[in-house]
Order: sequence, then structure tokens, then C-alpha cells
Amino acid sequence: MSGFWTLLKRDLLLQVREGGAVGTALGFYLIVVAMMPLGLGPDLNLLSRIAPGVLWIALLLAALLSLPRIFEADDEDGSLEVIATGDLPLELATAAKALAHWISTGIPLALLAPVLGLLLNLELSAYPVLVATMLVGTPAISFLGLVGAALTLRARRGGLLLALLVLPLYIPTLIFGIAAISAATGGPSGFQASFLILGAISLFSLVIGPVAAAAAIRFQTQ
Amino acid sequence: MSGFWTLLKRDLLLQVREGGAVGTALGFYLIVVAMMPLGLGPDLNLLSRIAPGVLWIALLLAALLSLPRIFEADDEDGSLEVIATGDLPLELATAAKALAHWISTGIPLALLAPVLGLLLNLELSAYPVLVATMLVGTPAISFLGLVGAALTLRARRGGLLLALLVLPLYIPTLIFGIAAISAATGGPSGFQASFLILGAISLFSLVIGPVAAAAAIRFQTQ
Amino acid sequence: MTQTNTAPQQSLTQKLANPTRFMQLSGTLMPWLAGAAAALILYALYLAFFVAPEDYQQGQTVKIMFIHVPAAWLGMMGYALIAISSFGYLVFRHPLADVSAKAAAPLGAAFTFLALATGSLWGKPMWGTYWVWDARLTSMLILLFLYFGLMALRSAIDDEALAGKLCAVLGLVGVTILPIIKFSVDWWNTLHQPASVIRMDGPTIHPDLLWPLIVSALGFSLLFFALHMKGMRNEILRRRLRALTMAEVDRARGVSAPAAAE
Amino acid sequence: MRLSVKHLVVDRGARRIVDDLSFAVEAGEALVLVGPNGAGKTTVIRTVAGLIGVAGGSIALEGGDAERELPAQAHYIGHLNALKPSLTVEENLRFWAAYLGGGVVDGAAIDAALLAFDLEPLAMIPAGYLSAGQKRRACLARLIATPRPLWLLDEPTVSLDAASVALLAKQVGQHVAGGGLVLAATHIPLGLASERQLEIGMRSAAA
Amino acid sequence: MRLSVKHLVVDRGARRIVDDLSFAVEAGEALVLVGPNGAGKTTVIRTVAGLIGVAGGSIALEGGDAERELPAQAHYIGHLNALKPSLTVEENLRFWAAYLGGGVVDGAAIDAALLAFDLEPLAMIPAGYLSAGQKRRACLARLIATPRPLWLLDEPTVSLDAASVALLAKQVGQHVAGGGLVLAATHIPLGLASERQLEIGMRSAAA
Ligand code: HEM
Ligand SMILES: Nc1ncnc2c1ncn2[C@@H]1O[C@H](COP(=O)(O)OP(=O)(O)OP(=O)(O)O)[C@@H](O)[C@H]1O
Ligand SMILES: Nc1ncnc2c1ncn2[C@@H]1O[C@H](COP(=O)(O)OP(=O)(O)OP(=O)(O)O)[C@@H](O)[C@H]1O
Ligand SMILES: [Mg+2]
Ligand SMILES: [Mg+2]
Repeated sequence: MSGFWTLLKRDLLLQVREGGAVGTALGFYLIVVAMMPLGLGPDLNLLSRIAPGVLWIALLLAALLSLPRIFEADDEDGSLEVIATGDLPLELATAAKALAHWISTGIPLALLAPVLGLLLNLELSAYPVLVATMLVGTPAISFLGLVGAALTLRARRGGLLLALLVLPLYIPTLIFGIAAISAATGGPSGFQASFLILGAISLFSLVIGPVAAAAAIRFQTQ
Repeated sequence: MSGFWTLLKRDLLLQVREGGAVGTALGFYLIVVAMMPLGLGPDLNLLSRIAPGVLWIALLLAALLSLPRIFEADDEDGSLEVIATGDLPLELATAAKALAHWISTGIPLALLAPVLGLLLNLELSAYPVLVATMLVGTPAISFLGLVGAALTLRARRGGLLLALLVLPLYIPTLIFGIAAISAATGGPSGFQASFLILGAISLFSLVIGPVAAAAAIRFQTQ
Repeated sequence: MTQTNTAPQQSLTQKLANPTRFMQLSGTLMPWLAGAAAALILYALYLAFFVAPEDYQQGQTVKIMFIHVPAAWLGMMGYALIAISSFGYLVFRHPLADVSAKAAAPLGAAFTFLALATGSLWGKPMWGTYWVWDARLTSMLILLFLYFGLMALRSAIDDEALAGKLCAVLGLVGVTILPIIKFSVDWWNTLHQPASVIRMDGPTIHPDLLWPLIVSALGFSLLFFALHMKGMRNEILRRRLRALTMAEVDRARGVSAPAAAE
Repeated sequence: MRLSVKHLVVDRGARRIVDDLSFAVEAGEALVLVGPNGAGKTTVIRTVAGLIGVAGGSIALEGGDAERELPAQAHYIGHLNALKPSLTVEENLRFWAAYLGGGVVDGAAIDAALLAFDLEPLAMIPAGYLSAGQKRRACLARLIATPRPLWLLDEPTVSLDAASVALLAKQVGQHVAGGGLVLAATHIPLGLASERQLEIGMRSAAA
Repeated sequence: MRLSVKHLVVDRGARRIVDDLSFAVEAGEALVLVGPNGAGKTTVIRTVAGLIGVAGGSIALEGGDAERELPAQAHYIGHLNALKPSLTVEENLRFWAAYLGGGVVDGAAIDAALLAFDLEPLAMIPAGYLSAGQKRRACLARLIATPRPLWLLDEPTVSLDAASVALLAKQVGQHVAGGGLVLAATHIPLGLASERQLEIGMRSAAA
């Protein structure tokens, strides 16, 4: 297991060393949210009604754009092949990389969401629920995204293809994430149920993501 | 100038040979548009009202995701450096690449838009205007995107950073694109003005894009 | 045919000569600038709180204006400064221009952010909400994004010289697109919203409010330049330190170089 | 210890690249694969490293650690250097030592590795700033930082100058003298005191 | 024709890599840059190819085509092969011939180029399926497909087997015999009949 922490630590160190990775994701999140009123019109009532959806969709897209980097750099410079010759099972190595992605992308995005809620005139009472829901939902984004990143490693047009593969997998997270927030802010009841399902999806992807990703990588080193 | 056509032809050939580039962009476009009702709620009136905005935003994102590939592959395998030693000025070489991007991404996306309009309950009368507007607006997407692709060539976290740089530049195109469609479908008048401004923005980016991109690339071969 | 004039003395040391003069000049200028800024801002605050009348409509909240409006102006001016510096760097290759552009980005972003923050705080009592998608607000937000883009690009590239050049390209592209954004956003809003934009027009400002505003704007401008100068000084010092460390590394390598060459 | 490859068959794409190849490397021996371009040297080394699946035959490290997979007992040096440009040479090396050594980093081994490839003056420089040969040396230092019995070297001398090739030859010699195993592919003589060569034929002619 | 480099100064990052270097290559001459790893060979070649800006001094091709920039009269072969994996060897070659030759492709020259590097059996194979040495040969074929007076070769023999090195030496010999100019950097002798060597020292010691 110590290899797991070594790898996690290095990935986080690289994020810090290569500067601004977190900031870039946050900036993109901010811009996509800001583009929505430009596209959909500035009516505050409308915006506050669709705010949970906009925040979740923009979060998905911001996470999506950072996914290719999970394996790309390690593949290009040959590190991935050396990682594959380590003691650590590849399943755990990929899990470490997904965890690093969640820490460096998922958590900051979830924490930024309330600020963007202001721009969309989201009800103040929704903010704690918003953050909690996103913190519980984002692991699924990282660990399912991991599979996409691994599958498209050697495919040309990585980013686009990755998005195409992964977005459908994200749909349950999206639906229950929005449902949980809407329920908590006076929509139809059932907050607890949505929240639990969201957690279950994340746990499920925690298991299935690394296994599938490791298999995909093994095929591609051939 | 013959180098220009040679390069354009090769880039298009590679798109064909590497199979499905166009298909992937179209698929992503479809998914993002399909996600909107999931996120924003299935109210058809609402959807048809915001349809032009949704179609434009999704188009921007689909184009955005394909931008990194403009220079990436040529940079990784060393082709870009050989291209720089050609007779063709680098400004024209980058213009050829942007043109190839527009032909292989901008045009198909613009042509697909009406089909997706159906999903969003867009008024039928809007369809010809929609396609015309997008065909006139998408060159700006490719040629401004070119600058972002060139600037982030050697930067880590290419895709995300690229998006962060380029999205603000896309905002005028977005606004006038939507304005033109809204105006044509019974919104406030002024279709012609919006349409002409959109064309002007595209022409402007046709000039500024290749020049800035060539400068950025020259700095980076160092 | 590549032709470059022989200029053996146009070396790194020579390039550093200019910054050296800048360091001397700015060193003597800094305290005065900072002092004047502090004095003017204090005077403006005094005017704002003890002299200026309350607005009959806005009450005490009008005092936010004395920070908000200068911040908005300086936020926009910051980008102009970046554009001019970028041009200077790309055309004249003057290293100080790059230092200036680099120092101006976070500063301009900070003032833009200040304008946004004070504006939203003001918006709550005036409009009943922190944010509306009004043209001016939106274009200010986009300006903030342009600043973010510049800073993100710089942070994403190791090689500092390269980062400077690329940021200069982006700075120039951004400035050509900036008026288009401003114009388009203005247009967008009037399309979708009735002319209910809540904003006082310049002429309606009471002279008693105008005078403190001018003093405050002057004070904040001096503050901006003082901070900009400080930022440039820091950056020059940081670059010198880096050059020294690199030289150290080179020297260490030089010692063992013959061993490698054997 | 003994690396024994028996009746190895490897396909890539739809083509049979290696057909019924058998060889063995004893402890204390260096085997160098030679052959023209496209003969299949890279394919064999990557297969032994577990990066390519076998279509037939067997690969085993007899007398090795039964608990661990063969690839986990081998160092694989491929065409790429596996260096992060933003980390310094030493940070790169420490990471690999920790990762490949199961979390334990032996400070003395790191120093020895830096010394072995004359990297001490470069230790604090980000790997992105190195020249081609300097990068290759930083990559090779991995061999020393974590001890593993089997070395798989695919064209290890690429970009190295004569002095650096000699450094590598010395390290390979010491590893072999200490009972290690080396399987290498190269077009340029490694200059080892004792090496056995295995000629791999042009398969495509036969296929 | 004459490539004349005078008092060249080149900086990379903040460091001075080349300091006051002067040399000339006459028509019909091959100059080989030699020196230890990190000496600056790659830097010099890339600078002549116009890929790195000069900090001082001059680079000129005297007697060359005054209408064209120096890089447009030179072939630059760097560490990377500039091949598209999804195009066949011949398609790759044709593209470069068309692009570098200003749109004109001479079919006979393409055939000659394939023949020169023994690529005819591989002509129809996508470049992605080639071994390291085969890729390098496909890259080198560019030299023959479009005639340009100055060849800039940075470690051209990387991954090549002995037979392929001989093919390259023959082509370089013919180019030089026909009045061409060659500037190369390599750690392995190219095996040319006549070559002049220029030793590049460790510049950083002087800086
Ligand atoms: C986040 C919200 C806000 C932003 C981004 C913002 C932005 C700006 C900008 C950019 C300017 C300078 C315009 C120029 O001189 O051309 C400005 C000036 C001004 N703003 Fe705001 N503003 C905001 C909210 C408010 C609010 C709520 C009020 C008061 C109701 C207000 C009152 C003013 C006034 C009085 C001026 C000076 C007008 C003039 O120069 O004629 N602003 N603001
Ligand atoms: N991008 C860079 N930034 C800063 N310094 C660099 C960069 N690339 C190379 N260097 C430094 O420049 C020097 C010369 O590098 P160069 O690649 O020219 O050497 P070389 O002679 O080709 O070596 P090799 O034989 O290893 O290929 C080296 O000391 C290297 O550390
Ligand atoms: N990905 C691939 N798919 C299909 N065939 C491949 C692939 N990679 C290599 N080959 C083929 O396999 C054969 C052996 O390649 P390999 O890389 O093992 O050769 P090598 O002996 O290492 O040659 P070199 O000395 O040039 O490195 C070659 O004929 C090559 O064309
Ligand atoms: Mg090989
Ligand atoms: Mg080199």
C-alpha cells in the first residue's frame, strides 16, 4: 500500500508544482456558469429556478476537461509503463490517480459552487445542501472519469471521445444530484433518498472505476 | 500557396483516416444538448425559449474540446518543427490548420444543429436562420480557438487552460449568434445587424487568429 | 537568409542595466507615491463620511461609491496597462515591459474584483439582489476572466521568458476583443431587458458627491501605481535571485564538466 | 536465479513478430539481443517486462521471489525516460525509488545512483531543462536507486556520449558481477567485459 | 555555397548555452559536431534551423537562394521523426515532399528516397506499425525526396542498425559529393569517407 501513498503524493505534488491546475478548473467552472445567462437570458427568476442544474452541468464539464490529464502525461513520458512494473497492483495505482484527481479538482469545484450560486440567484437556504451533495457526488465523477481516461489513452482525439464515453455514465449522478438540491429547497420531498443514492453511486464507482481502468491500461501497453 | 493546400489536404485526410473525428464531435454535441433537459427540467415552453442559447453553448463546448488537437499531434511527433522550415509562412500554415478544423468540425456541427433543435422544441421557422447563423459564426470559433491552441501548446493542463483562455473571446460570437436567431423568430428586430456583426467578427478573427497563433508557435519552438 | 547583427556586448548584463536604473528610480519614488496615496485616500474618506451629504435616495450606502467607482476605473485601466506593456515587450523586447505586464495582471484583477464585490454589496440594498446580469456587470466579469486567463497561462509555463512572450500575445489579442465584448454585452442586455438598468447617470451626481469622488479616484490611482511599482520591484528582485541560483548551479556543473568530458 | 524463456510466440496487430524463441539468462550473465531494425528486440523485452501479452510459450524467473510477479522483480528501461519535466532530477529519482521499492527510500542508494551516472551536478535541476543525453542518464539512475535482480534495457545508450556509455557499462558489469541478470537490446556495443549475444533474425521475411 | 556562423550566442531559459561560436561549412563538406552530453550540439543545430532565436552573432548561407529564408533551404532532422502513425510510409513521404517542395511532388524522387533507405517493402505500412529503426529510416527518406542544399542532422543514427547506418553514410556521401552541405551532431561515428569534426566544449564552464 505504501506505493499507493507515494503515487498519490507525487500526483498532488505535480499539481502544485505545475501551478494553477486547481485555479484553471475553477476559472473554467466560473466561465461556463457565467455563459449560461448570456445564452439563456438574464431573467433572475428563471436562473434561480435552473441554478442547481446549471451548477451541476458546469461542474461535470469542468471535471471532464481535466480528465485527460490523469494518464496522458504519464503515458507520454513512459512513466505509466514503469508504474505497471511496480509491486502495487495496477488497480490500486489507478485508484491513487483518481483520488488525486478528486482532491485536486472535485473538492475545490464543490466548494466553489455556492459562490457561483450567488450569480444565479440561488436561494441561500440551498447552499449547505449544495456543497454536501457535490462533495458526495464528485467521487463518482473522478472514478468513472478514470475509466474514460484509461480507455481513450491511445485514441486520437482524446478529449472529445472521452467526453462522449463518460457523459452518459455521469447522468445518474447528475439526476440525483439535482434532485437532492431541489428536494432540499422546497421541491418535491425525498432529499434523503436522493442523497443516499448519490452516495451509493460514488461508492460503486470507487470499486468499478479502478478495476476497469487498470484493465484498459493493460490492453494498451501492448 | 501550394503548401497551404497540401497542408489542408493532409489535415483533412488525417481526420478521415483517423476515423470518426467528425462523429465524435457530433456525438458530444448531441449529448450536451440532451443533458440540458435533464438538468433544467423538461418544460417544453422553457426549452423552446432557451433553445438558441443551448444550441450555441453546446456548439461552443463541442468545438472547444476539439481545439487542442489542432497542433498537439503535429507538435508531439515533430511535424510542427518541420512545417516551420517550409517555404510557407507560418501564418498561412496555421490558417490552413484552422480552415481544416472549421471544415471538419464547424460545418458539421452547424448542419447538425437543426436536428437538435427538434429535441428542444425550437420553432420550425428558425431552422434556416439557425444554420445560416452558425455557418457564419463558426469560423470565429475555429480561428480564435487557433490562438488558444497555439498558446497552450506546451502548457500543462492544455484542454482546461485553453478553454479558460478562449471562452471569453467567444462571448461576442455567442451573443450575436443568439441575438440573430432570436430576432429572426419574432424577438426584437435587428436580425440583419446581428448577422452582419457576426460575419464581421469572423472576418476579424480570420486575420488576427493566424497571426497571433504563428507568433505563439515561433516562441515555443525555442 | 538569417542575418543578425553582431552585438557581442548586448548581453544579459546589459539587459539588466535598465532594470537597475529602474530600481534606483523607483526606490526613491516609492515612499512619496505611497505617502501621497495614503494622504489622498484618507482625505477622501474624511470628505465621504463627514462632508458629503447623504443621498436622498440611497442614504448611507452611497458611500460605497467612493471605493466602487475608482476600483472599476482602475480595473479597466489595468488591462490597458497590460496591453501597452505587451506591445512594448513584443515590439521592443524590453524586459521591463514584461515585468510591468506581469505585475499589472494580479493588480488589475484585484481592483476588478473589488469593483465587483463593492458593486454587489451595493446592489443588495439598491436592487434587492447581489447580482443581476446587467451589461456593465457582465462585461466587468468577463474582464476578470481575461485577467484570470493571463495569470493561468503564465503559471502553466515553466520557462519564464516564454511565458512572458505568450502572455504578451494573449494580452494583445484580448485587448482587440475587449471593445467588442463591451459593445456586444451592452447590446445583449438592452435586447433582453427593458431599460430598467439601475444606475445614476454622471450628470445627476451632486457636486458635493463629485468632489470626494475625484479625490478618492486620484488617491486610488496613486495606490495602484505604488502597488504596481512595488510589484515590479519584487519581480525584478525575484528574477535576479533566480539568475544567481542558476549561475550557482552552472558553476557547480562547470567544476565537474571536465570529468564528464573525459 | 535464471530467466528462462521457452518457445515464446508474440503477435502484434495481426502479425506474428516472435515465433518460437527460446533462451535463458543465468545469474551473473548479460545477454544482448542483436539484430536488424524490425527484428523484434523491443517486442521481446517488452514481453518479458509484462507489457505485451504472450501468444504462446512461457517466461519465468526461476529462483526469484515467488511472491512477486516477474515484472515487479525487473527494471524496464524503454525508449522513453519516465521523467517529469517539472520535478528535479533528484525528485524524479526519489519518486521512482519510493514507488518501485515499496515506499522505502534509501538515501544512500539515491546518492549512489546520482554518483553512478555523474548526475550530482544536475541533481537540483528540473528534468525538463536537460539535454537528451542528460535525460537518459537520469533515467538510467533508477537502476541503482532500487535494487532489482533483472534489468531489461532497450537501447539504453541512445543519446549517450562515450563517457556516459562507459559509466553504464561499469554499472552493468557490477550488477552482473553481483549475480544480477541483464537482458539488453542495442545496436551499439555496450562494451561489457563479458556479454553473450543472441541474434534475432528478420522475422518478417519468414512470416 | 557556404554556411557561415559567426560569433553565435544562444540563451535557453536564462542560461547562456552557446557563447561566441564561429564555424563555416563549405559546399561539398560535412561538419560533425561532437562533444559530451549537454555541450550544446542540439542547440546549435536548432538555432541554424531557425527554431531557436539567436542572442548574438550571425548565421548566413552565403551563395544560397537570396529569396528564401535559410530554414527553407535546409532539411532539419531532429530527435522526433515527424511521421503520422495513421499514414503509410509512402503517404508520409509524399506529404513532406509536397509541403517542403512547394507543392510539386516528383514521383521518381519518392521512389529514389524509398530505395535509398531500403523502405520499399515497408512503403504501404502505416508508420505507427514500424519499429524504432524503421521509423527513423522513414524520417530520413525526406532528405532524398526533396532536394535541399543544407542538411541539419541531429543524432540521425539513433536506433539504426549497422546496415542502415551504412545506407545513411552513403546518402550523406553522395549529397556532399554533389556539392551539398551537411551539419550533423552525433555520438557515434557516421562512417563518412571525409568528415570534419568540430569539438563543442562544455560551455557552461565558461559562462
Ligand atoms: C457587481 C456589481 C457592479 C459592477 C460590476 C459595477 C461596475 C461598474 C463599472 C465598470 C463602473 C465604471 C463605469 C464607467 O465609468 O464607465 C461603475 C460605475 C458606477 N457604478 Fe457600478 N457596478 C456595480 C454595481 C453598482 C451598484 C449596485 C450601483 C448603485 C446603485 C452602482 C453605481 C455606480 C455608479 C454611480 C458609478 C459611476 C457612474 C459614472 O461613472 O457615471 N454600481 N460601476
Ligand atoms: N529547454 C531548456 N531550457 C534550459 N536549458 C536547456 C533546455 N534544453 C537544454 N538545456 C541545456 O542546454 C545545454 C545544452 O543542451 P543540448 O540539448 O544542446 O545538448 P547536446 O549537446 O545536444 O547534448 P546531448 O548529447 O545530450 O543531446 C544543456 O546543459 C541543457 O541542460
Ligand atoms: N504496434 C505494432 N503493431 C504491429 N506491428 C508492430 C507494432 N510495433 C512494431 N511492429 C512490428 O514488429 C516488428 C518488430 O518490431 P520491434 O520494435 O520489436 O523491432 P526491433 O527489433 O526493436 O527494431 P529496432 O531495432 O528498429 O528498434 C517490426 O517489423 C514492426 O514493424
Ligand atoms: Mg526497438
Ligand atoms: Mg542533443
